[in-house]
Amino acid sequence: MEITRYIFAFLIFPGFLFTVIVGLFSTWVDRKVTARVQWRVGPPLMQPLYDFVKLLGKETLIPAGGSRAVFLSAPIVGLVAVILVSTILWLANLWGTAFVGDLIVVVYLLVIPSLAIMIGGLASGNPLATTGASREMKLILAYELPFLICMATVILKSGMSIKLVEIAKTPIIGSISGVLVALIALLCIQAKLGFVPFDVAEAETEIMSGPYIEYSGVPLAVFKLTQATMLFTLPIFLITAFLGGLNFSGWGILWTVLKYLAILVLIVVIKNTNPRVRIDQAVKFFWYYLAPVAAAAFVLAVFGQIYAISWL
Amino acid sequence: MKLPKIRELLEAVKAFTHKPYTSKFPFQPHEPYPSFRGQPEYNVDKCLGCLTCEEICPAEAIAHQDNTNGSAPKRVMIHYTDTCIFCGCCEEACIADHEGIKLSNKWELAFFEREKAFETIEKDLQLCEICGSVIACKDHLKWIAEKVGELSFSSPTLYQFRFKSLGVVDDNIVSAVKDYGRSDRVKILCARCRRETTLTTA
Amino acid sequence: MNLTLKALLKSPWVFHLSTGSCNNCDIEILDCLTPRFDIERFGMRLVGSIRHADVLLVTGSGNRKSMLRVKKIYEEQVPKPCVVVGIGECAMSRGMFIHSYNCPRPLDSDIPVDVYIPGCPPKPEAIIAGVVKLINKIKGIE
Amino acid sequence: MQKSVISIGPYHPLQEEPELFMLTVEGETVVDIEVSIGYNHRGIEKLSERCNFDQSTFVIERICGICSTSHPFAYTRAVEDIIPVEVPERARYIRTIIAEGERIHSHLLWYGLAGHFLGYNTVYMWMWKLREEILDVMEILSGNRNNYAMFKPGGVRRDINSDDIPLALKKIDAIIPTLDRLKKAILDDPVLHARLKGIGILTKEEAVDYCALGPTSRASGVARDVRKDAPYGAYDRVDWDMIVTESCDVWGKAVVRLLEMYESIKIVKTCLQNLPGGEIDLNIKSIPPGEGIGAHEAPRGETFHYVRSDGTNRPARHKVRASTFMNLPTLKATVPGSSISDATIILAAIDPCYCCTERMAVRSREGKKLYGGQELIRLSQEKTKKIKREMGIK
Ligand code: SF4
Ligand code: SF4
Ligand code: SF4
Ligand code: SF4
Ligand code: SF4
Ligand code: SF4
Ligand code: SF4
Ligand code: SF4
Repeated sequence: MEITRYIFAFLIFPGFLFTVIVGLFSTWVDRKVTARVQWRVGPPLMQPLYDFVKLLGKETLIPAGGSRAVFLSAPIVGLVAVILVSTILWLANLWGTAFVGDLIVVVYLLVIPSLAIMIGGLASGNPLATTGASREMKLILAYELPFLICMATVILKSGMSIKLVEIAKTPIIGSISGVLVALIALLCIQAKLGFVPFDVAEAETEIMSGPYIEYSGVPLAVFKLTQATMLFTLPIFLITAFLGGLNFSGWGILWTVLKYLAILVLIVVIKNTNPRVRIDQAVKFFWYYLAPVAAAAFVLAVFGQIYAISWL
Repeated sequence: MKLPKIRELLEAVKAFTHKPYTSKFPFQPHEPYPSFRGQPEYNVDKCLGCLTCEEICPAEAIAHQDNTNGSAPKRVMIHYTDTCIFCGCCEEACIADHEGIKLSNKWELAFFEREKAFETIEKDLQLCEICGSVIACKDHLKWIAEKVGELSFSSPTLYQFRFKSLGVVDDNIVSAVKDYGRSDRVKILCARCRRETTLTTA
Repeated sequence: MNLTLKALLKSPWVFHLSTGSCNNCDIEILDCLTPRFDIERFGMRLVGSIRHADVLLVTGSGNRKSMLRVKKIYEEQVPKPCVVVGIGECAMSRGMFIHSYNCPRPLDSDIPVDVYIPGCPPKPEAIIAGVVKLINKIKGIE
Repeated sequence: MQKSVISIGPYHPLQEEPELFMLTVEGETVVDIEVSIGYNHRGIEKLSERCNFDQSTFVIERICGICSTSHPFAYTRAVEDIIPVEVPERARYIRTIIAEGERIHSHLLWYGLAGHFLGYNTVYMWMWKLREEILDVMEILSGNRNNYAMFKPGGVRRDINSDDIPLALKKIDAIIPTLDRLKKAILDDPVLHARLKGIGILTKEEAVDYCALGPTSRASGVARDVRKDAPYGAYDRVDWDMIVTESCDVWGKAVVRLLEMYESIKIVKTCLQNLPGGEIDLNIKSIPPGEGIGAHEAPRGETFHYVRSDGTNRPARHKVRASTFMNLPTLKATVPGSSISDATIILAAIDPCYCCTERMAVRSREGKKLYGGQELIRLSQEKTKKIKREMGIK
C-alpha cells in the first residue's frame, strides 16, 4: 500500500500533475507581471498550457552532429529531478513525511536541471549551445557556493537538523543572519531559474537561447515544463527553508499562498528591472560579494547559537 | 541625487498599478489620424483616365489596359495593392483637382491571393474615327474642351467631341472608312490620322 | 479542428526574417511586441531560434544573397507546421525595388506565402489584423 | 586556447536586418571580427538612376526605414546644390521638424534595442512606449509613422496643417516627464554602469582615424556635427547644443544619444512654435547639367549624397555614403579583446544598420572568404591594365 501511495504522490499529488499545473500557472504569473510592469496587458491565463500543447504537436528536429540519445533524454532527467524535489517538499510540508537528510537530497536534486540543460546543450553540437553550456557550468559553480553556505546557516539555525520537516517549523527569517541568507538564497534562486540578471546561459540576444537553440517540439516542451515547475518549486523551497514552511490550516492557506505569490512577484520584478550581467561579473558577484556576506551571516548565526541570542 | 534602482522600481510599480498602455485593438476598431496615408482609391466619377498618375507613380503601382474590342471601348485603370507604397504622388499629380485618385484612410489590407491584389475602374474610351486607335478617355477630352473653352473650336476632335457630349451631334457616327475627303477633317481623330487627313486632303 | 492546430493558433511563435528590406517593416514587427500593441495578448512571441518558430514573418524584397538562406531555413530548419506571412510591399511584388538587379524574383516564387500584409510599412495594427485574418481563415477551413 | 568562430547572423535576434558577423573567439574572448554584408543589397543607387529626380526621393527614402528622412534630406540638398537654389523658409522649418522627429524616434529605438540586447526588456518596452507617441506625432504631421514622403527637391511635398500643431506639441510635452524619469534611472543604474562602462573603447585618435561619425564620434570627444559645422535647414535659426562626451566607451555613446534626444525635442518644439508662413516648394521644373553634394546629420552620423545631372530628368549618377558605412570599421578597434557578451552590445552601440552600407566581399560556398576589398581593388586594377594593354593604350 505504501508503494502505491508514493506512486500516487509522485505522479498526481503533489508530484507531477499538481506541480505541472501550478508550475504553468506560475509561468503565467511571471509573464503577466512582466507584461504589467512593462505597461502591457500580457497573455491570457491558459497561455502556458497552449504553448505546451502546441510544442507537443510540433515536429522534433534532431541536429545532425549531436548525440541523439543524450539530446533527447536530457530534458526528461531535468524534469524528473524537479518533480522529485517538489514531491519531497510537499510531503514534508503536508504530511510530515520525511527522511533524514532530505534537505541534502533536495539541494543535490536542484542542481540536476541545470546539468540537464548543460548536457543537452553539449549534445546538440551547436557552437552557440556549447558556449551556453559552458556558461551554465560557470554559473552553477558561482551560485552553489553562497547557496551552500546559506543552507549550512539554515541547518545551524534549525538546531542542526537536516530534516525538512523540522526546518520548516523554524522561520529563520526572524533574525539578522536569517534575513541575509534568505536574500542571498533568493538571488541564487534567480540564477538557478536562469532569470535576468543571471540568464547568461540562454542569453537570447547573445547566443540565441544557448543550449535550447537546437531543441524543438516535444523535448523543448519538456524543457519549458521543467522551467515552469522550477518556478513553482524553488519559491516553495525558499518558503520551506526560510519562511516557516507551508501551512494549510484555516487562514494559514491564505498566508501560504500570499507568501508564495510575494516571492514569485519579487523574483519577476528583479528579473524585469535589471540588465543581464556578464558571466564573469556574475561569478564575481556570487563569489566576492555574496559568499562573504553569507559566510558572515553564518558566523553571526554561530554566535547567536552559542550565546542564545535569537535575533542574530 | 543618486537613487540607484529606486526609479526603476517606482516606474515598475506605477506601470503595475496603472491601466496598461495597450490599445484595445483589434477588439475595438482603430482609427488612424485624418492625415494618414492609406490605400489610394479611384473615384470613377472624377477620374478622367488621363494616366498622369500612372506616369508619376514611383513604384509603378498603377497601370492601365485599353479594351478596344467590342462596342464600348473601355480603359481599365489598375491600381496594384501589392506594389503601392502609399506615397501620395498620384493624388498630388492628379489633374482632376486631386480627386480622381485619393489616398483613403484604409490600412487594413491583408489578403491571401496576390493575383487578385488590385483594384480597377473603367473609363469610356474615345477611339479615332478612322483608324480606331485610342485617343483618350471621353471624360478627359471633355475636360480639355471645357478647360480651353472656345479655343476648342481650333481642334475638330475637341469640338466634335464637345458637340457629341452635349447631344448636338449624334454620338454614334461609325465611319471607319477613309474617304480622303474634307469630311474626314471634321471627325474625331488621332494625331496620326489628323496629320494624314490634313496633309492629304485639299 | 484538432487539438494541435487549435493550440498552434493560440500560441503562434514568430520568427522574423528580413530579405533585404528598408528596415521599416522589421521595426514595425518589433513594434508589435511593445506596450501599445502587445501581441503577447494573443499568445504570440518573437523567438530567437528558428527551431522554435511557428510563423515566419518575412519582410524585404528577396535579395539574391538572403533568399538562398531563407529558402534553406524554410525547407530545412523550421519545424512544420509553419505558416509564412509576407509583410510589406517588398515581400509581395518587391514594391519600390521591383526593378532592382539584385531582387530578381518576388518572395512567393521561392517559398509559399500564406497571407500578405500590404503597407510600406504596414501599421502594427495592420500586421495584427492580417495575422488575425489568417487565423480566422485557418479556423474556417478546418 | 582553441579558436572557434561564432557567427552572429545572418538571422539573429540581435538584428532586424540580415547581416553576418563572424566573431573569432577564444573561450569567451573575441579576438577578431569580420563583417559580411550583402544580405540587404538592393542596388539603390542604380534604381535611383532610373527614376526621375522627384521619384528618386522615394527610392532614397527606402534605403532605410530609420533614416527615412535623412537620406531624402541629403539627396534633396544635393539636387538643390546642382541648380543651385535655396529652399523657402517654411520648407526649411518643416524639413527640420521631420528630421529631428526622426532623430528622437531613432534614439528611442536604439535605447530600446540596446536594452533588449542586454536582456533588459523592460527598458525596451518603456522606451518604445515613448516612441509610439513620437510616431503618432509623425503620423499627424506627415501621414505615416515612418517613410514620411515629405521631401522633394526644392521644398517639401506636404504642408504641416496648423490645426495639427497643438496636438503634436501636446504629445511631445507629454513624453518629457517620463523621459526625465527614465534618463535618471538609466544614469543611476549600477548594473548598467557595470555593463557599459569601459567597454568598446574608441579613443579620440581612433575615432578620427576611422572617420567615425555621429554619436559614435561625439562619444569619443570629436565635436563634429553637420548641423553645427555647416548649418542648413533651420538649424542655425534655433538654439541647441551639440552633445559631446569624452568617455569613449559604450556608456558614452548611450549618454550622447540620451542627451541628444532632449536637444531634438527642443528643436522640434521651437520649430513648431515658430513655423514661418510662405511657400513650401520652389516647383523646380528642370535640373541643369552639373553635380552637387548634400549632407545631413542623420541619427547615426553624417549622411552624404552626390548627384550628377546630365540635364535630363534623371540623376546620371547618384552616390550614397551613409553613416554606418563609416562607423562599421570602428568595430575592428572596439570589439577584439572583449567577451562575447560585450561584443553584442559594442556592435549595437554604433547603432548599426546595413541597409545603406551594402558593399562587397567574395566568399566561397562554404563561407570561406576569397576576396576582400583589397584583393578586389587589385583585381580591378589588373583588369584595367589588361584592357588597356589589349586596346594598346599605355
Ligand atoms: S503636353 Fe501633354 S504630355 Fe506633355 S506634359 Fe502636357 S499634358 Fe503631359
Ligand atoms: S500612392 Fe504612390 S505608389 Fe501608390 S499608386 Fe499612388 S503614386 Fe503609386
Ligand atoms: S484623372 Fe487623376 S486619377 Fe484619373 S487617370 Fe488622371 S491622374 Fe489618374
Ligand atoms: S510635334 Fe506633333 S506629334 Fe510631336 S508633340 Fe507636337 S503635336 Fe505631338
Ligand atoms: S515594404 Fe516599404 S517599409 Fe517595408 S521594407 Fe519594403 S520598402 Fe521598407
Ligand atoms: S545608417 Fe542605418 S538607419 Fe541610417 S540609412 Fe543607413 S541603415 Fe538606415
Ligand atoms: S558598389 Fe555596391 S552599390 Fe555601388 S554599384 Fe557596386 S554593387 Fe552597387
Ligand atoms: S576609386 Fe574610390 S574614391 Fe575614387 S571614385 Fe572610385 S570609389 Fe570613389
